[in-house]
Amino acid sequence: MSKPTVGIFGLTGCAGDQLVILNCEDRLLDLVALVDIRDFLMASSDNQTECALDIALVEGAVLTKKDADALRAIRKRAKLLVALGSCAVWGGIPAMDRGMDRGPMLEEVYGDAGAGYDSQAAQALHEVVTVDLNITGCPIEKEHFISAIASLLNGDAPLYPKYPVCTECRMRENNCLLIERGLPCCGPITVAGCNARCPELRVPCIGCRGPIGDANPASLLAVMEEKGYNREEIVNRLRMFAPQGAPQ
Amino acid sequence: MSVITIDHLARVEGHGGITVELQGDVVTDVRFDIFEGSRLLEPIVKGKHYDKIAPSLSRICSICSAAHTLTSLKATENAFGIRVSPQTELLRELLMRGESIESHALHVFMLAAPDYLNYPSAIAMAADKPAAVLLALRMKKLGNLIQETIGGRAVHPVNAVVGGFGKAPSLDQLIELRSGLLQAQTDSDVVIDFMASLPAADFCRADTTYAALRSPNLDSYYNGDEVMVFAKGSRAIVQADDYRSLTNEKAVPHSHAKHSTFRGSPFMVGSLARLTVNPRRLTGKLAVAMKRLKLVLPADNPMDNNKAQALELVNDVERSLEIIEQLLRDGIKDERSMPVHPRAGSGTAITEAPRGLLIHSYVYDDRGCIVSADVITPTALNAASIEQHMRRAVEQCEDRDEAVISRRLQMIARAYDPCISCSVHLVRKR
Amino acid sequence: MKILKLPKEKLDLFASVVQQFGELHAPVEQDGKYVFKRLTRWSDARLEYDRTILPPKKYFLPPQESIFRYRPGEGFVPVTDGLDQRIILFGVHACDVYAMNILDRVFAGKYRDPYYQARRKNIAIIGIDCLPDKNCFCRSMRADFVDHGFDLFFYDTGDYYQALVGTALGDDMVQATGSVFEPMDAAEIDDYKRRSLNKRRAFQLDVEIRDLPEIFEMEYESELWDELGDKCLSCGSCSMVCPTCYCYDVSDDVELGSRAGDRTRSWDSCLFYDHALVGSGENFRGPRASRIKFRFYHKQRGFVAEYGRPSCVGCGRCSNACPVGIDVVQVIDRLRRVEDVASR
Amino acid sequence: MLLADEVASSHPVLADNPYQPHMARIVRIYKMVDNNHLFTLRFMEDSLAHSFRHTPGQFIMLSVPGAGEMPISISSSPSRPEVLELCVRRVGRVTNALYRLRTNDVVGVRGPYGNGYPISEITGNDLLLAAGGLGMAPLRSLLWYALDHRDKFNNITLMYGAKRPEDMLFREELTALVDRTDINCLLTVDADPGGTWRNHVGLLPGLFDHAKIDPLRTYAAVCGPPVVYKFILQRLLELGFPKNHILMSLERRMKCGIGKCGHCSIGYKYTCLQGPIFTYWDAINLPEMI
Ligand SMILES: Cc1cc2nc3c(=O)[nH]c(=O)nc-3n(C[C@H](O)[C@H](O)[C@H](O)COP(=O)(O)OP(=O)(O)OC[C@H]3O[C@@H](n4cnc5c(N)ncnc54)[C@H](O)[C@@H]3O)c2cc1C
Ligand code: SF4
Ligand code: SF4
Ligand code: SF4
Repeated sequence: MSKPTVGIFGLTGCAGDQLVILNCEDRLLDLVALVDIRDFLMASSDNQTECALDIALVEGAVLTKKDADALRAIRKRAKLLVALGSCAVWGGIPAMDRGMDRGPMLEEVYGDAGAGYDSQAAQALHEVVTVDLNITGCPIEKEHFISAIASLLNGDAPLYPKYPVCTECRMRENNCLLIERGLPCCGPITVAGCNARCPELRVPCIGCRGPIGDANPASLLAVMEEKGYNREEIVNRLRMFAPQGAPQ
Repeated sequence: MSVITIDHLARVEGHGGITVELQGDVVTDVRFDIFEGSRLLEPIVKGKHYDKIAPSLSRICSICSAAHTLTSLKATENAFGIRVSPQTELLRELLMRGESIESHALHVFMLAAPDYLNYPSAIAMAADKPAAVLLALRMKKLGNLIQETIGGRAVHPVNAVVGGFGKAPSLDQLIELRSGLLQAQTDSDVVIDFMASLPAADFCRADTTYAALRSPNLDSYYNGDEVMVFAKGSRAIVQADDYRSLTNEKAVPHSHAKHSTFRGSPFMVGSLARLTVNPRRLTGKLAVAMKRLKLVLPADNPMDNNKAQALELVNDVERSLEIIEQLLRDGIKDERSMPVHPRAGSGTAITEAPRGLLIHSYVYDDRGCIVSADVITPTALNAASIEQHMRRAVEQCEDRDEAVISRRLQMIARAYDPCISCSVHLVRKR
Repeated sequence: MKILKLPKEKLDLFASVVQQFGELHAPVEQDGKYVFKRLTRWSDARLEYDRTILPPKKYFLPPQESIFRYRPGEGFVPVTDGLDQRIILFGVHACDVYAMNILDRVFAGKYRDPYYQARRKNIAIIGIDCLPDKNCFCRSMRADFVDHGFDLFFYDTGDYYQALVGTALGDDMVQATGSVFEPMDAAEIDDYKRRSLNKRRAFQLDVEIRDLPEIFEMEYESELWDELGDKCLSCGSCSMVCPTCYCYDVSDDVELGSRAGDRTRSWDSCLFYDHALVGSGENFRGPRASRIKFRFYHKQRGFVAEYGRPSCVGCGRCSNACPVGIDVVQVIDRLRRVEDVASR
Repeated sequence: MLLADEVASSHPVLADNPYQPHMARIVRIYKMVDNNHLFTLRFMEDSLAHSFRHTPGQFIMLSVPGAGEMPISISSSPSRPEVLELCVRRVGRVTNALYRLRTNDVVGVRGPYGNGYPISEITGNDLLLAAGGLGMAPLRSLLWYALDHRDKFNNITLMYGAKRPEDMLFREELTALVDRTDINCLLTVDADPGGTWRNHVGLLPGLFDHAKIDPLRTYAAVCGPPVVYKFILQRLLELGFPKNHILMSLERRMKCGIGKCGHCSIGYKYTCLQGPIFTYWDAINLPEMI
């Protein structure tokens, strides 16, 4: 059987998810032996930019027309399109204030030149093309990437937890920051998979993996308000990585 | 008129290209184009609470995410007048070193080296030179282990917070790091061997101005607030609060980034600049290594930045070991981060990210929300210098062969280890 | 049952001797809360703790455990790592012992769970009596006292511990310590009774559980469930920290480039959206209200039909661990209140 | 080759591991209906192939290596042992993985689990089998059991409805029963756009008009999607069926099949232990049952 062809792409983002791929130090050589990486601009200067791909892994959000065009072109080439990272899955940090008027913001950063820039509000990949699989996280977890490839090679969709960070946090037997210290932890509505990384370190979760499908942000918001946080501050916090992470 | 274009620069972080215009033999224009989308993170963080600033601005760039995080924290702490504990200072420095090890190992071996040896990628190189790639992966992994242990994650650290750390590493974790670093010490020679074995890259000679953080102690990536600008025959000091004199406003229409010069001349930041400004550590083992690499400071060849990174890789391992020894000597404490009392005011911090000077400067209101944020990244500072060096390279290329020029330009761009996502964040208009 | 006494100053001696029977684990402090942990030194043990974040169930049914390893050509190889490790859990409260006795029944029966049973065999339990705090209602749940399920059980009676010897292993531990355990006399029996009475009086919570199953049936449509549904975050915390919640999920993964992989089971919760979701897309407990109702229903009513008593032991952990303050005792009280029924 | 499950059976701790899947070979894959294939399995251990017995209505836990484990009803009758027939609909991760397997590939099987139909109670009575869609899968075991032990039962009636003729499971086999006199086999489709169907057309409950049923001496085994339950139950109750003569087969999420994992509990019963066959009386006493 021939090896599946793979392309790894970055739209607008911090390249963190591609870096996570390169950070799979122990598995990297196994990985490149199992798949045929045809297009990976961040790691190679010899890329086939037109060929059909079995798997396209796309990081970053859509922030320019150029991004959108590139994404559509990737979609056309790919049998299976995988969104890598919270930017690609949810919009991520750049989508935090998606409702805001970009004109003045561009001018503030770039001056008069800003007006001419190709720039639009951050969108997740699924808002532009059909996405077959989401691997969330900011950045994604190494293990999730490896298990995704392992499952995809067998033809299966990988399994990721659907429950919130709290569940993992409790499994790790952490002291609850929200209850014991009144800190604004987003664990109850954020999808698990990071093994409660932040609360384990006594740092409240800021929701970098995006919301669980079944989130109840209204109730969390009410609790945080009771603890004395102001509403705007909490809403900001709940939607840091995903525009749909907080009630309006 | 002829034009040489490189549409999409490979093996760098982010999206950029190169355009050279020639009128006969005369180079009329050299452009390092950046077309990475603007995420407008500085305006986005406006009005946001101080505890969200570092995690948001860390996302400017993954490879320098620890540097962005720590610089951001330092700026906020400066604004609020917080002094962190000595243990925190040490741990932060260690985190920066971890990031530097990861970043340099990735860049030197996997992004830059393939150019010298004519491979399209490290993956292709691995087939013939597995040892070099395995060495790179080992070093990278060590750098990541340091970041995971201290920062809680290899990319976008979570453990570093305003006032300190969520949780200090345990004794066992430090001991594990030490044993990894001791192992890496034995790899140091191999790093230098490999670097020394690469064919010379000598196609761009230029007098270069360098800028780096002047370190109060031996050399530090994290401490200090003075920048030294070093040119042949002149030295200038810029204080942190006066950082804008490094970043004069220059709108560049072809790019989402803007260019910086100091007193009218472009300058280079990064490993080479750091060694030039802080040569005190280049003794013993490092001096020997430097000789083997035939590196003379101040250098007039931007490609020497790759050599400087290799030297820093060796130095980072040494320095990390020193830090761990000191932490073990002092006894690692499970301390909490400093209490935070927001107040209105401004704070600026300068550090050395793997690629060079990184500046974060904030103004806060009395609730601890950002009024304005300003981030100056190394690649943005380097942009003018990159163009200048590319111009020299074209001028110094005798046969004007397009393929040769194109290859050299790419090598120069990569030698700067540009981080294009970073560069999109530039000074605000004044 | 043998009942002996151990002078308090001999406890250290006992603790050091008992380590020959296995690795010693006990509650230790973690930022003001307690967790069962392997002791590096005996002085870390905190025997006067309120409750641990996770109950001892984590030792018998770990949060995540690999149960098989699949190898093509070989089939499913059971994973036995750690199953025969000998551990001594020192300082388990009565309610937690009771909870283990309940789990014993779930993991026994026609299909014995061999992983659980192996650990149950190899992990010794030394119980310790405690005084209730404001969240304890184990007495209401009849779990403030246990007569089996431990190897030894200590009652703190001031100057000495009364020790109930529950098993042959417990007796071996006593013997191994030499003659420091002494027989009890009549006065000391009175000490015990006094302490027992004091404990009874110390309870601040009281829940009536008789006819609770019937009340649950009658209040099946109470609007209380919708109220709770609006509040609940489905974070699963209550299930994780509950000493008798045993729901688990099973998943298979594969190794890179192979069909080999692990079959892992991990804790699950009936509060998760997909707990009762089936392949056809039907979800039998879709709305959050019906999931939270199920949790109470199953504990306080379903279990009674199955095993003759509620599975709740009144340890108070779930009320403590709920970020939005849903509290079992209040829920039961609400259901029992007369005006509630009238107002509907 | 020594299989892990044989080795494991001698392990002191895990000798009696109820979670141990036994490896079985796929001997035949029959593409009955799109995404509803019939898989025939045989245990690799001969002794197990000979000794495995189940009651109609019981299920097994089927492992597709690397993908997962799931409950599947046994569609074959215990009166025809040595192989297991499973009718599996492709819906998700594990079923998809199963569909990628070919004959001679191996899967894992453990069981049988569940209560099965109360055969001794039904014996001597009439039997009505009513199924819609995939509901035929568990009923088929009972159907062939009854036909193979014809003397144990009085009148046997089968009512089965599918959307279109091509959606009907076991179509050849069942249409062949239509002409038999020892069973009243009533088959219907909601619609027959192709015009090839020679049996009834119309909704499933309409078949009651063609059956002679004595509610007091009949046991009705019903299986299908929720709509089927709704309408059939209504008819049966109208006819005056005693509530404990109506037998339903339920689907729930299951991770263990043996009453541990908690997923399949309904109120205070475990579908995998006290079910999956429940009477209508159970149903009205258990919340959220249907
Ligand atoms: C006693 C019993 C007998 C059965 N007999 C048969 C039989 O004979 N034949 C048969 O084909 N089936 C039978 N089933 C059903 C069968 O077990 C399921 O169809 C099977 O488990 C589906 O597994 P899967 O991994 O392929 O699907 P899954 O991947 O689990 O999911 C299938 C679909 O369910 C939904 N879903 C599942 N999990 C989630 C989730 N976590 N979040 C969101 N959506 C989700 C989705 O819509 C998904 O497409 C029986 C079930 C029981 C309980
Ligand atoms: S998801 Fe996070 S790691 Fe990935 S690109 Fe976006 S900011 Fe970077
Ligand atoms: S600390 Fe955060 S993640 Fe952990 S249990 Fe509390 S709310 Fe949930
Ligand atoms: S705890 Fe929250 S913020 Fe931290 S890594 Fe996990 S999801 Fe991200």
